[in-house]
Parts: sequence; structure tokens; C-alpha cells
Amino acid sequence: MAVQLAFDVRIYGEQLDSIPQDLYIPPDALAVYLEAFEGPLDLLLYLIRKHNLDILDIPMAQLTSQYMEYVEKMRESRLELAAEYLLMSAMLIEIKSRMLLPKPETLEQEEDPRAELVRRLMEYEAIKLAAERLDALPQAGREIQVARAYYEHIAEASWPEVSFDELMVAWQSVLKRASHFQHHRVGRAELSVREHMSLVLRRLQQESLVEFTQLFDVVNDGMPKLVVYFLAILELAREGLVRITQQVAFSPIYLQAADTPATLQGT
Amino acid sequence: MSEPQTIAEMKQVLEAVLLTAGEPLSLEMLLRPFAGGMERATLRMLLDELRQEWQGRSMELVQVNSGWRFQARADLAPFIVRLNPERPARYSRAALETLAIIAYRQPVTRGDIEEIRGVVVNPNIMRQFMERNWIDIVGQKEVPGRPSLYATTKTFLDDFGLRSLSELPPMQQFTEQEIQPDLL
Amino acid sequence: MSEPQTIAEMKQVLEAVLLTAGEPLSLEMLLRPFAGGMERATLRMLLDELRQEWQGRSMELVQVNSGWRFQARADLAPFIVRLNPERPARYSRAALETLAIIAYRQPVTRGDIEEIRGVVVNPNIMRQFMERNWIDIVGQKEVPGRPSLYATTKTFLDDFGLRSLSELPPMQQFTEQEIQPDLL
Repeated sequence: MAVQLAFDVRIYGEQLDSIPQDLYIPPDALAVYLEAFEGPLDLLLYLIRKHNLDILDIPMAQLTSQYMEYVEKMRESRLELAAEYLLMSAMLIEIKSRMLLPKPETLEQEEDPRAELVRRLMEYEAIKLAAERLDALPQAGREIQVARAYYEHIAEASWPEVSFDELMVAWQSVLKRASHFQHHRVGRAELSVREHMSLVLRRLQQESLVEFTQLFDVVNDGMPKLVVYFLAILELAREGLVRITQQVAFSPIYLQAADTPATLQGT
Repeated sequence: MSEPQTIAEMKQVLEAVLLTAGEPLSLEMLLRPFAGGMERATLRMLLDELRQEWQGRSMELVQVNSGWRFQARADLAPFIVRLNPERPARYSRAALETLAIIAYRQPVTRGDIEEIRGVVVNPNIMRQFMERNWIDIVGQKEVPGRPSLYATTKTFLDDFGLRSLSELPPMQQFTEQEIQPDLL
Repeated sequence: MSEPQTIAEMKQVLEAVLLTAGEPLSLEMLLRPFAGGMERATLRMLLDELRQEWQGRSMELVQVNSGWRFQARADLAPFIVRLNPERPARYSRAALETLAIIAYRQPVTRGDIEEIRGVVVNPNIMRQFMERNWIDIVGQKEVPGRPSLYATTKTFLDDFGLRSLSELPPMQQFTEQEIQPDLL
């Protein structure tokens, strides 16, 4: 019976479909052939199949001698023999010898010395078959082709999220590093002032010249807001960001951004 | 197009989303394009209609572990494969056996795999499956050395077109084979 | 399916190939699946028929520089984009500090910010907050070079859910905070 190989074996470039029936195998070919085994369990399974042995009642003497024969051939051809093969040799010989021992009748029936080997062979065989079936399943990229047509990635404006806390932590680290701000405190009042500084500047961008009293909505803004506005203007003046001008005493006071051309002054 | 209103428009959105995805999409993901404007029940219904409409056409809408995807009808795949002459590498027998052990016996340690196969596990084999995201480490076994426990991933199921592990081909026992020795 | 014989079968192969390719396919590439069994003229004709069949549907078959591809209809793209909300990158520490300085110390020039932070301000940082309309220029400082004065905007307040800047958490020194944590 020519045993079909489930894998590619090539000798001198020629495909080897079946393992030669005669025992003599050229050493080079043997190397390829033995390397095709995945390990001692694989080799044992092959021998059991080849010689049509009953796995549930393995003739240990026969299997052991056949196994040793292969292992010997591997050594003769100076193949690097994996330690697992030698370990298996020892195990087979041990099982064989245990089976030769006369069973003491008085003791409870002892477990068959072959039981563990049989269990392992069956488990390995099951996995071997499972591996083949797994490989036969359709696989993405091989038999399964997934739809992946094109679409225009329109950059939807997506901005990073920022929280209060992050902003605060950032400000904190600025303060920690900047020594001249060491004792700086920003309270709510000061934040309001700075906000209104920006508001005043914004307004001065649109109307280059604003009469002082027009900045205040005396009717609607409460006193605190008016104070904040006033402080904002003072701070702007102090920082040189606005110019405050008055032609003569008691005439209207005008505000303009410091960067406004001077010609507008006093209009 | 403003937010899709009609069933036809919704199905077009769904179809476009699935045909461009390149991976399975869960129901949660498929709801996103509708920005809260669709119920899960409606979505299921539309998916089912879409699946039926595509029946017998070039692509089929299938459900795998992570969700829904369009894939080429199986009998068309051989023609698509011709497009890229470099055929995808097949895995070695050692690799496939290792994968089968992880798939069928998970979670397993390397030691478990070595015991079943009777040989040392090549670390490259584990690495290649980890890189492909077919297996990953799901824990440590409470034995000396605390070895890693390996299991298959959702991607593994998706790539094999499975909805769950129970859809893997059942394991066949050695003795069942015994009846037909000529198969060997 | 054996080699496609009918026009319908050929079109199915073409459609599946184009929908799964992930890139535009040239005529040469589109001939490969037919393994020599198709003329260029036939291919062109089939592509044209396919293009017409898809008109008004979710995808359109278009010819771009390097070949043919299916693409989602332009008006459907915005819905597809929602599928993968690009995880907004976080602002760098430098950007956040710059924003904090503008918020707490406005109106400020870039020079002011640089003085406070002790390093040069990357113009891109200012630009990204300008584009987001969180800051704008409220004037120029009357010093050499007339640098722009930056301040936060109404959009900034809206986005942070504030009615006014005074609702920003007031800042104190770290050490004082620890003494009076309730003040925060």
C-alpha cells in the first residue's frame, strides 16, 4: 500500500508522492522523509497506519522494533535526532518490558501500560485531523474576499476635547515654571477685568474712537460691571494698549486703541 | 444628502458603509452613520432585506463573530485570487497543528501544546499567529512559573468566516476513522 | 463556477473583483481574473455596462488615473465617515499652556506668551486655536513690530459652557491650594 503524503516531499527536485515500500531508502531521501515527521507521535501514528495495527491493542514488540529501526536509520544518516525521539524510544521499551512482567493475580487489575501512549496517540491524531480541516476552511485573504471599496474621507472638523481641568493644570504648570508669577493669583475679579479688556479692545477695532461714557451702559449694567469696565480701561491704559485723550478739561474723554494712527487723535 | 429619511435611503447608506468597510461591522457600529436616528430592530430588518436583495449576486452579506460584512460569493473567489499572483503563504503542518490545539483546547499553555504534539513549540509559530491577531494571551495558569494561557481571538473567527467557536468543524476521533482505513 | 461564460457571469466576476480590490485596477489587472479569456474591447464594454447599472445606487464605478474603482456616492461619504470618528488627537502641553495664558492673561501678544512660558510659541498652535475660533486678534500693541493682541472669543466661552471668563476656575498657587482646597 502506497501511503499518500499529506505534504510536499521533494527528492532531487522530484515530487515524492508516496513513501517507498522497500525498507532501503537512500540516506539523502531518508533525511527529507524523516524530517517530514512532526515528531515521535507523528512517526508512531504513521507506523501504526502503515502496518495496519490496532491502536486499541497495540502489539508493543512489533511497534517498538519498527520505531527503533527508523530511529537507527536516522542516526546512521547522521541526522540531528531530536531528543524527543530518544525519549520516546525509552518510553516504548519501558511499556514493552512492563507488559512482559507476569501480573500478580492478587493485586487489583493494573492499568494497561499502553493506556497513556494510546491516549496521547489518539489525541494527537484528532488534532492532526482538526488541523487539516481547519486549513480546509475558507480563510480571509484566501477563499474569502471582503468588500472594501473606496470612499472619500471627508475631513470632518474634529477638534481635540479640552476640559476646564486641563486648562487649569496647564495654567498651573505655567505658573510653577515662571518665577516672576510665583505669587501671582488670578481671582474671579481679575478674570473679569481681563475679559473686559478684550471687550474694550474689540470695540475699539470696530469704532476707532469711542467716547468714554459710551463704553458704559449705565442703565442696564449693574455697579459691579461698571467698576469692572473702569478697571479694564485703567489696566489697558497702564499696559499701553489704549490711549485716553481729552482736548480740554470737562470736554468728552475719548478712547482709542494705542495702535490707531495718531492723526485720528482729537477728532 | 441630508439625514436619510426613507427606507431606500437608509439601505443605500447601509450598503455603502458595508461595501467600503473592509471588516465586519457590529450592530453598534452600523448604527453610528445614522447618528441616533435608527432603532436596532429597524437596522436588523434592513440588514436582512439587504442580505436577501444581494442573494445570487456577486457579493453576499454574511454574519461573522464581530458583525456583518460583504464578501465575494465563494465561487467567485478563485477568479479574484488570480489578480494577485503571489498566493498567500500556507501555514506549515506544525503551525496548523499548533493553531488547531489552541482553537479546540483553549485556553492552553505552551506546555499543553508541547504535550499534545510531543515536540517543542517553535516560538516563531506562536509569534506569527499573535501578529496576525489570531491568538492572544488570556491569562496565566496558576502553576509554578505561571505560564501564559493562549486562546483564539475574534479576528480568528472572522477570518475563518465563523460566528462562534461552536461552528468549527467537529473533532473526529481516531476510532471513527478506523472503520475506513482505505481513506488513508 | 467554472470559467465565466455568459456576460452576466463575467460582470459578476468584474463586480466582485472591483468591490474587493481596495485600490483602482487597470485594464491589464482586470483582465487577469479571466486568464486570457477576455478581449480588452469586451472588458471596456462590460465596465461601461456595470457603470450604468450602478448609476443612482450606493456606489459608483469611476475611472481614476490608475484605473477603475467602485467608490461610495459622494453624498453618502459623510455617513461613512461617522463610522470611524477619528479619535481627536489631544492638544500638546505647549498648546494647552498657550491657551491657558491667553484665557487668563488676555489680551496678550505672542511675545507675552513667550515671556511667560520661556520658550518660543509655535505659530501652528496659535493658528489651530484661531481656526477653531477660540481666540482672535483684538488689536495691536503699540510697541516695535506692532504685535497682535490675542484674546479668547465668545465661541471659547460657549464651548467651555461659560457665560463669562470669571466663571473659569480662579487660579492660585499650588501651595495655597493645598491649604485651602475648598476655595477651588
